[in-house]
Amino acid sequence: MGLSGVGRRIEPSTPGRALSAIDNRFTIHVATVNGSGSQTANTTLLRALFQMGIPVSGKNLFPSNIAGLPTWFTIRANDQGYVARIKRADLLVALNPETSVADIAAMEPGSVLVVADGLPMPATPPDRTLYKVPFTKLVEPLVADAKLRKLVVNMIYVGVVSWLLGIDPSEVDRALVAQLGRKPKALEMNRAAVQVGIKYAGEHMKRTPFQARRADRTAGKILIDGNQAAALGALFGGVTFLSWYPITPSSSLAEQLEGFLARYRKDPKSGKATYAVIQAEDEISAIGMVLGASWAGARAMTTTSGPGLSLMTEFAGYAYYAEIPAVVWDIQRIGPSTGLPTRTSQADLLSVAFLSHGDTKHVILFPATVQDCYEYGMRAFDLAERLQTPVFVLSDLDIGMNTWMSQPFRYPENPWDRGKVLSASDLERVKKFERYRDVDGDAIPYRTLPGTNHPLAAYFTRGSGHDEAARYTESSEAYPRVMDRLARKFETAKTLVPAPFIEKAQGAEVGLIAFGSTHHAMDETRDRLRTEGTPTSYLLLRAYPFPEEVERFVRGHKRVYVVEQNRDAQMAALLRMEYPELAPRIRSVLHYDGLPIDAESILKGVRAAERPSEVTTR
Amino acid sequence: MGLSGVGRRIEPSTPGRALSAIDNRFTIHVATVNGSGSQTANTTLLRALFQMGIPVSGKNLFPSNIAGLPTWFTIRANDQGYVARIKRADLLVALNPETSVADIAAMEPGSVLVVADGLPMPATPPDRTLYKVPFTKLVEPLVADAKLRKLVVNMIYVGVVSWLLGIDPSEVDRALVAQLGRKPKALEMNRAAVQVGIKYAGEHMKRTPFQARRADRTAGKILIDGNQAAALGALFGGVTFLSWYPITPSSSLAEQLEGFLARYRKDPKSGKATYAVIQAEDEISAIGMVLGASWAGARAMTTTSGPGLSLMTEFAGYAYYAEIPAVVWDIQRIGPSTGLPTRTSQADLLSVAFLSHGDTKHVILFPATVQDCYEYGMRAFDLAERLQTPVFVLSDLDIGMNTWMSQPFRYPENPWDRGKVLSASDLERVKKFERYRDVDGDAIPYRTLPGTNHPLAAYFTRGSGHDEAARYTESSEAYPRVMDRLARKFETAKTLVPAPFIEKAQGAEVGLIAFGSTHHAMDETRDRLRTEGTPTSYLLLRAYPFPEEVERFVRGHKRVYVVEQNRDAQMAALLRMEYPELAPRIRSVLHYDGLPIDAESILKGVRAAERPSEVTTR
Amino acid sequence: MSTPPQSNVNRIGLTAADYKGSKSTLCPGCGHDAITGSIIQAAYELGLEQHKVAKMSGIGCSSKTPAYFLGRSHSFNAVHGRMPSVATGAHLANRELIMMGVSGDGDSASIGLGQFCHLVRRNVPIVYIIENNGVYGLTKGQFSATADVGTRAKSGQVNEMMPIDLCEMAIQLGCGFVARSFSGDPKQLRPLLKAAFSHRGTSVLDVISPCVTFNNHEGSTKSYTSAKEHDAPLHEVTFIPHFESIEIDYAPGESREVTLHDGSKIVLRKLEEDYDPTDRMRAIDTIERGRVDNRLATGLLYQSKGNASIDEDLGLVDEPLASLPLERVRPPREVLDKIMASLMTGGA
Amino acid sequence: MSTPPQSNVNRIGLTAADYKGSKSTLCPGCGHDAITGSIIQAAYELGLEQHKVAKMSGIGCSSKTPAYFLGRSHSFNAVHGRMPSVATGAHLANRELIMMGVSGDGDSASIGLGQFCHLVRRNVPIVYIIENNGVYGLTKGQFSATADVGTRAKSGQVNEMMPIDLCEMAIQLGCGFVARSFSGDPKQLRPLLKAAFSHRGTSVLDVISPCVTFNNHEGSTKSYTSAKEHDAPLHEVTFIPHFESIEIDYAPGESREVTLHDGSKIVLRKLEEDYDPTDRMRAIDTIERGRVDNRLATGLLYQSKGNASIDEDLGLVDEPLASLPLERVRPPREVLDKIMASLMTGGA
Ligand SMILES: Cc1ncc(C[n+]2csc(CCOP(=O)(O)OP(=O)(O)O)c2C)c(N)n1
Ligand SMILES: Cc1ncc(C[n+]2csc(CCOP(=O)(O)OP(=O)(O)O)c2C)c(N)n1
Ligand code: SF4
Ligand code: SF4
Ligand SMILES: [Mg+2]
Ligand SMILES: [Mg+2]
Repeated sequence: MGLSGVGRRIEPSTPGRALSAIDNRFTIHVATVNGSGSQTANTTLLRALFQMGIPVSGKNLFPSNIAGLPTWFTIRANDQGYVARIKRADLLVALNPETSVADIAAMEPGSVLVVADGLPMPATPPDRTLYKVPFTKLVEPLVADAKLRKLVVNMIYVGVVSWLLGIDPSEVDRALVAQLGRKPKALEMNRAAVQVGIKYAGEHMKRTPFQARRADRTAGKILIDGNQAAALGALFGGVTFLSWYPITPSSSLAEQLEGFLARYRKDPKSGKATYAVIQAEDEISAIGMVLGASWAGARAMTTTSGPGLSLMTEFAGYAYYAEIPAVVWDIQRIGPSTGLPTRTSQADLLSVAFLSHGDTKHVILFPATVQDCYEYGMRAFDLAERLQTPVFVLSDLDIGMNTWMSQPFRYPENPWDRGKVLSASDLERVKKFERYRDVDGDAIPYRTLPGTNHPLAAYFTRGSGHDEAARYTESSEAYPRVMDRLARKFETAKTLVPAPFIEKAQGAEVGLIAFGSTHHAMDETRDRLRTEGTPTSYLLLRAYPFPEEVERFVRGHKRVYVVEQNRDAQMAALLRMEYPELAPRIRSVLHYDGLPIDAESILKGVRAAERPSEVTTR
Repeated sequence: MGLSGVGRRIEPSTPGRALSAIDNRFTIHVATVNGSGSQTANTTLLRALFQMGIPVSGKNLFPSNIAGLPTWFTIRANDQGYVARIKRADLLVALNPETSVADIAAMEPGSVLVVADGLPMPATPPDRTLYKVPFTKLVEPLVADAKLRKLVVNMIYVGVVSWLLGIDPSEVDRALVAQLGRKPKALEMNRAAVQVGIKYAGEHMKRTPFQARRADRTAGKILIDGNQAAALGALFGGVTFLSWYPITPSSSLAEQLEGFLARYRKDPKSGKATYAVIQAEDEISAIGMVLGASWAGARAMTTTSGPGLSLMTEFAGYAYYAEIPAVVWDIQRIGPSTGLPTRTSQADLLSVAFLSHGDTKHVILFPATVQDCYEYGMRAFDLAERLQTPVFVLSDLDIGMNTWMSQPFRYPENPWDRGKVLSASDLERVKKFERYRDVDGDAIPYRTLPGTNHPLAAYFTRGSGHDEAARYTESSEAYPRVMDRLARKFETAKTLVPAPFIEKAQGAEVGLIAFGSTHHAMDETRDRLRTEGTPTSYLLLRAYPFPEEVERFVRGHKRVYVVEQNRDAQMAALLRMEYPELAPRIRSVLHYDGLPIDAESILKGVRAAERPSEVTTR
Repeated sequence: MSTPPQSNVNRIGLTAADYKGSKSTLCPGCGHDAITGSIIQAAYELGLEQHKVAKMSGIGCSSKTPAYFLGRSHSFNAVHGRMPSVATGAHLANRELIMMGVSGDGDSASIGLGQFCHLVRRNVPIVYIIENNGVYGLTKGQFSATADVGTRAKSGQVNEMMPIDLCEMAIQLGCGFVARSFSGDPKQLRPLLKAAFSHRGTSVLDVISPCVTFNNHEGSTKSYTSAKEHDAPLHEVTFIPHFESIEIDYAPGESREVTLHDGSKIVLRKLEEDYDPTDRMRAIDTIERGRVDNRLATGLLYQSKGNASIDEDLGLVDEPLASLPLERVRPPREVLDKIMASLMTGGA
Repeated sequence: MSTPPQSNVNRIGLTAADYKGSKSTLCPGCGHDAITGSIIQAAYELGLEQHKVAKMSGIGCSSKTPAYFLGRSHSFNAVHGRMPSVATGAHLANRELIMMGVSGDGDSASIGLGQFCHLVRRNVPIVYIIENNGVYGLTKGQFSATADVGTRAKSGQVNEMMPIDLCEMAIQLGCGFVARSFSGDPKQLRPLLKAAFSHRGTSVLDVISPCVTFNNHEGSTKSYTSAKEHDAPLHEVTFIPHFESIEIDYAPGESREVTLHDGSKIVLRKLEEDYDPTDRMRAIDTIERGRVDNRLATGLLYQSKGNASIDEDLGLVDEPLASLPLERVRPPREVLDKIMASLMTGGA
C-alpha cells in the first residue's frame, strides 16, 4: 500500500504566514441553525473555490439534535495546502440570532462581517468591515412558499460571499448544477437567489482585501468525507457482511456502504445480493453477528462509536482469544458515556488497545486521510483474516464526517488476502489439522470453515480454555502456551501493519508524533516551527502494535512530542509502555475540547513544553 | 485503617529453608474427584493443624464443572508463616484414577504417598514411601448406603494422614465437631471412619519424618476465605443494596453477604429488611441497578468477575462522567473471555483502570489479605461516596475462595463517610446548589438525593455534556473544564486511598513491588533472596491511583521488580505511565498459568532478571 | 398544551406552568412534545409533589423529554436502553419516590428489550411511557423494532419484520396496568396517565408519537394521518382521583368502573362493543386481532391488582433504605465478636 | 440413549454412534444428557450430514452439550446469552448450513432474552433448543427467569416472580414452529426435533430438563417428579420424513397431519381433546391456561409456514456469501472510475 495521501504535501510558497488573510488564504465562517438547509449553500461555496484550483476544507460543527440548534460551517481556503481547522475566521456570515452576539464578538481585526438584518449585535470596532443584509426582504420576491424561503435564503449569502471574495460566478453555477442538476425547478430558484445576492453585494459592498484567484492546486483531485471513503474501501475490499447499530458519527459509514452495495453488488445474473446488511438490536448483537459471519467465512465488519465500542468489550476478548477475524470501525466522538456525540476526539485509544478483561491486546489502524480510510477499508479485512483477530480502525468525526480534498483513489492492484483457511482438498493433502497449532512459526494457526466436507475439518470454537487441537482444557501448561503464542502473533502483526510515515529534518533534536486527523495540522505546525528556528522530524503512526521504525525514530530524537486529541495522553502512554527505556523523552501535547485540533494550539503546546513540563492546550 | 494484616509477619526461625519438609514445615496434596465431598475431610485436616498452633493455608484447585472432574486440595503447614502456594508436595493422598499416574509421578524424593488400592500407578522409585490403602474395603463395614460411603471414605484418609503426621487425634475430633456438631449421626459415622484410618495406619505404616508438633503460632487467629471476609466488611460497612449476577469466583461473595444480611439485618421491630438484594438478569443490569441505587442514596455494590466486568464497561464510563458512587468487586479469574473460570489471575488491571471509551480513569483497591477484604468491604463505600465515582476492588480467586489465617477482624471504630450530600436544611443554609461546581477546591462537588424536599435540590443527571450547574451543553469550554476537574479529582483520590505498605531494607538496590494475592509469596521470596545475598526493599501497592510514596520508593531503588500474575505486565505498565522518567528501572516478573504464584517462581524470575532481560516464569 | 390562567391552581396550589421544564429542543411538531404537554397537564391535575418524583429515561429524542417537564424533579438520563435497571435500583433505594420512566421504541424494544421485560417481570413500581414512533429519531430515521411490516422509511427501505408489541409483551409478563394511546389524543392520554400513577407496580403506556421529521410521510404507518386512521379506541376514558368525589352516571351497561390501588377510579364508557380490561386473554386477543385487521386498539388494554411489587416481595422496611441511619445498618459489636469466635479455633 | 447395533445404519450409511461427540462431563442423570441422546438419535434417523451442521451455544451446562453430540460438526460456544447474534451472522455468511442452537433458561431467558427475541423476530433459520431446568446449573443453582412462582431453591429461597415462557414469547414474535417437551420423554422429543429440522425459519423447542444436582428436590417445580406429574401432552407426535413414505392410518377425526416446508409430515394423534397447532390464539390460550391450572402443555404448540426467513428477506444469492470469489464481490474498475469522476470537480 502506498502512502495513501499522507505527506504528498504542497510545498508552501511562503512558509509560516498562515494566520492573516491574503489572497487564496482565508477562512469563511457561516453561523446558522440546524435543519435550515444551509448544507447545499456551504457546499456550493466550497466546491466553487475548489473548482478554481484553491485547496479547501470544510468543517461542519453541528449539535446533537435534529433541528433548531446552532450550527457552524467553516470553509478554509489555503494555497499552501493547510487544510486543518484554523480558529481565526476572516469572513463571517451570521444568520443565527441565538449566537450572533458571540459569533460577531469573536471576529478579529481586519475581518469582514455579513450579518442578517435585525440580529442582536455587540458593538463592533471600526477595524472590522460590517455589512447588514436584509436577507428576508431579498428572498420575498423570489419564493412564495415560506418553508421554501427558509432554504432559498441561504443561496443569497452564497451570492454575497462569492462576490465579496471574487469567486468566479461560473464556478458557483457549476457547483450549483453539480448538486441540483437533477432538480431543474430547485436549480432555477437557487440560481436566482445567487444572482440576487451578487447584485445586492455589487450595489452595497466592496470586495474583500483577500480574494479568491484561479490556481492549479486542485487539478484532478476529489472532495469526499472519510466515512464515504471507508465505505468505498469496504466495497472494493469485497465486504460480504455488515451488521451495525446506528450511532453518530459512524452511521453515515454504514448507510453509505449499504447504498453502494445495493447499487453495485447485485448479482448480474440473478439480481440477488452478494452481501448481507443487518441493523442489529444493539452493538453487542452487531459484533456477535460479525463474529458468527467471520467464523463462517464472510468478510464481516461493523461500524460504531464510543458507547457502542464499550458494549463490544466482552465479544472483543472472545474474538482475540478464540482467534476470529473481525473488522470494527470506531468513528470516535468525544467523552466517556454519551459525551458530546457531534464533537471529535481520539480518546478511545487505550480502551480499544486493551478492550476486554484479561490479557488482551488488539491490532489498531489509524487512518489520517480520506485515502487511508479507503485503503484501510480494504486492508483491515486482509489483516483481520491473515492474523485471525479483530482489527479496529480508529477514525474520528473530523475525518469521517467532514469534507476533504484528496487524490482520486486507486483501484486495488492485487487480490485479497483471506488468510490461512484450509479447504477440504487442503485437508486431504496435509492429512492433519489442529486449529490452534503454530505450524509456520509465525504464531498464526490455520482454520477451517463450517460446511467444509472433510472428516478432519470440524473443530470446537470456544472462549474457554483450549489446547492446540481446540480441545477443552484447564491445563496450567496449555493455557500459558496459548497465551504466549497470541503474544507472538502480536509480534507478527508488527511486520504486517502499515509502516509509519516519517519525515526527517536534518539534525532535528525534536521529533513530533501524531496519528489520525491530527496529521493535517502537522505540516502547518512544522513549517511555523522551522521558521521559528526549531526544525522538527515527524512520524505519523498508522498502526498499533508499533512497527520497529517507531522505536528508531524515538531513539533518534532528544525530545519527542506526541500530539493527540485526548486528555490522558493515551498514545504517549502506549509508547511509554512499549519503550520503557525511552519513556523519559516522550512528552505530550494535548487537545480535547471536541473541536478539530489546529496548528496554533499545537505550537502553544510545543513551545511551552520546550520549557519542560507537560502542557495542555485548548 | 491499620495495616490490615499486611506485614504482621512472623520472623522466620531459620530463614530460607522452606523447600524440604521438616517438622511443622510440610505440604499435603489430596487428589480426588469433584463432587465427592472431600471438602469436609480436607477442612478437618487443615483445622486440626491450625488448632495445634501451626500456621496453615488451604488451596482448593477445582474444575469448571459440577461433578466428576479432577480436583486437588493442598494444605501447607509452615511454622515460618509462609502460606503462599508451594509446588512441592511432601505427602500425597491419591484417590482419583483419572490423574493418579501424573499425581504420583510429580512427587519428589523423600515424599510419602498414600494411594487408594487399585489405582493406575507409574513405577515409583525407592526414595518415595508408598502406601496402598484399601479404602473401599475399609469403608464397607462402616456404612451400608453406597452414596454415603463415597463421602465417608474421605474421613478414612483423614485418619491415615493424621496418624502419619502425628496430628493430635483430639484436635482432629475437635475439628470434626466444629463442622458436624449439628448433625450427630453424621458426626458419629465420620468419627468412626477417622478411627478406622488411624487404626489401619498404625498397623501398616510408620510415621513420616516430618511431624506436626504443637506450636503457638495461631493463637487467637481465625480461618476464613476472602469472599466471606469481604461480605462481612460490606455488612458492617452498612451496605443497603446489592445487585449481582452469578459468576465464579464471585458468587460466594454475594451469596455469603446475602446470608449475613438475612440473618443480621432484619429490623428488630418490624422484622423487615434494611437492605435489598437483587439477582439481576445480567451484569449490565447489575451495575445499572447499583448506579440507580447509589444515585438515590443507597450504599450499593455489585460483585462480578472478568466477563461480567466487560459488560459493565459502558455504565462504568457513565458513573465516572456523571459522578455516581458505586462499589464493584471483581474477583479475578484467568483469561480473556470465559478463559479458565476456576483459576486465579491479576489480569483485569488495565481493563479496569481505563474501563469505558473516552478519557476515563478509575479508582482501584487491591486487597492482599482477608483482612484487607474485610476493611475494603467497608472502606470502598466511604471512598466511592466521598469521591462520587465507582471504586473497583480487585480481588482474585486465590484470596476470595481459598482459606487463609488471619487476626480476627476489628469492629469499625469510626462512623461511615457518606460524602458531600446536601440535605434540605443544608440547602436552606447554603442557598445555592450547583451539582458539578468545585466549591471546596478538592475537585469534589456536592450532590443532592432525589426526594429532597427543597426547591434548589433537583438537578438533571446525564452522561452527555453538562456544565457546573448540570445543564446540558456542547460548549467547547465547558467540556474540558469538567474533564480537567475530574482529572484533579483523581489527584485528590491519591490522598484518600490506602497508602502502600513499605518495608525498606538497609542499602538495598533492588525494590520489589507486588499487589493482591501475590503478597503472600513475597516474605518467602525476600528471605530467600536475603540469604542469597540480595537484600530487597518491598512495596505492597494497595490502590490506584498511586499515592506519592510509590514514586519515592521507585526513585529510591536502582532496579524495581514488579511481580504480578498476568502476561502483559499490566501493573508495570501503569507505573511506567505514571512515572515516565523512572520507567527504565521498572522490570517485571510475571506468572500466569492460573495457579497461585509461588516464591520459587518469583525467585527464578528475579534471579534471571538481574541479568537484565525481562523474564517470564511459570 | 394550554396553560390555565394563574388563578387556576391545583390542590397543592401550583399552576400547570409550575410543572414545566426547560424549553424543548425537539423538532417543531414532534409527537413527543405533545406527550410532554399531557404529562405536564396530568401531573398538574393530580397535584404531584415534584420533589417526590424521579424522572428516568434512556437515550433518544423521547428520552430527552424529561428535561422539558417537572423541572423541580430529580432526573436520570441513563445510557441507551438500560434505564429499566437504573430505575429498579433507584426505586429500591427509596421506595417513596414516584417513579416515571420515559423511553422510545428503539430504547425499549430494540437495545432495551431485555431490560424492559425484566423490569416488568419484577413489577417495579413505575409509570413507564414509551413514546413510540417506529423509528430512531435522534439518529435520523432508521427502523426500530416496533416498525410495522410493510412500512416504508424515508430512505425508501421497506420493513419486512414483524413489529414487537410492548403492550402484549407486558401483559404476558404479568404487568397489571397496560394502556395504549396516541400523542394526538390528549383527551384519552391524560386520564390514562393519571390512572397509571394510581397503580401499584409497573404500568406500561405505549403512546404512538409521530416523528414529523423522519416518519411522518406517505407509506409510514406511524405518521399522524395513518395513526389517526387506524386508531380504534376501545372506550372513552375518564379518571376520578381518590381525592375528588365526582359522580358520573351513565345509563346502566353503558360503562365500566375500575378501582385502582389508591382508591381512584377509571370510568370506561362503552363504544361500539363492550371491552373488559380485566380479561387477560381478551386483551391479548384484541391486540392480536388488531394486527390482522390493521386496527390500533387504544385505551386501557389490561388492568389487574396484579402481583406484589418488587419492594413488597423483598419485604423492605417502610423508610427509604437511602436514609437509614448507621445504627440501623451496622450490626452491633457483639455480632462481629460472635462471628469471629466461630472462625477462631486456633490452638494454644 | 440406546445405541443401535452396528448393522443398523441410516440412509447415509452411518450408525447412531457416529453421531456422538466427546464424553459428557455433566452430572450423572442430568436431563441435558438425555436431550443429547435424543439429538443424536434424531440426527441419526434423519441422516443429517454432519459437515453441513453448525452447532451454536451460549454458556452453561446446557451450552456445553454440543461437545457431546455430532462430533464431526463445527461448533461455536459463544459468550453467555449472546449465541443468537452469532448464529444470525453464521447463517447469513453461509445459508447452506443447518443451524442448531442449544441454550439454557438462564442463557436465553435471563441474560439472553433480548437476543433470543430478536433472533425469533428476524426468523433466522435455526433449530433453537432451550434445555430448561429453571436454574443456573453451572453456577450452582440460582433461580433463572423461567423459575416458577413458589418454587423453592435448594438454598431454601422461594421464587416470587412470574416465569418467562419462551414458547409464548416466540409465538407472539411470529415464530412458525414452537414446541415444548420433556427430557424424560424421548418418544415425544425425538419426532419434534426431527420435525424442527424440516421447518424453514426459526423453530423453538423448550425442553424441560431437570438439574439433578440443584433443582430436583421436593418443592422444585422443575424436578423429574414434578415435571412428570404436570406434563400434559397435547397429542401423540409422529414424524414422517420426506424421504420415507410411510402410511399411518388412524380412524378419521382421530388425528391431524401437518405438512412441513420440505414435504415432511407431522402426524398428531388426538388425546383427550382435539388441538389445532395452526391456531395462534389457541396456542397462546393453551399456554396461559396451563399456567393457571398448573398443567404443562407439551407437544407441537404452534406451527405455520410463517413469514420469510431472514436470508429470503435480504434476497441473498443462493451460494454461501462466504465462498463467493473475488470477482463477484469486487466491482470492476469502471465503477470506481465513475464514482471518482463524480467526486472530481477540481479546477484548472
Ligand atoms: C450504546 C448506544 N448505541 C447507539 C446510540 C445512538 N442512539 C442514540 S438515540 C438512538 C435511538 C433512539 O431511538 P428511540 O429510542 O426510538 O428514540 P426516538 O429518538 O425515536 O424518540 C440511538 C441508536 C447510543 N446513544 N448508545
Ligand atoms: C457474562 C457472564 N456472566 C456470568 C457468567 C457465569 N455463568 C456461567 S453459566 C451461567 C448460567 C447458566 O444457566 P443456564 O443457561 O440455565 O444453563 P444451565 O447450567 O442451567 O444448563 C452463568 C451465570 C458467564 N459465564 N458470563
Ligand atoms: S427527529 Fe423525530 S423524534 Fe426526534 S425530535 Fe424530530 S420529530 Fe421528534
Ligand atoms: S449442575 Fe445441574 S444442569 Fe449442570 S450438569 Fe449437573 S445436573 Fe446438569
Ligand atoms: Mg423512536
Ligand atoms: Mg438452566
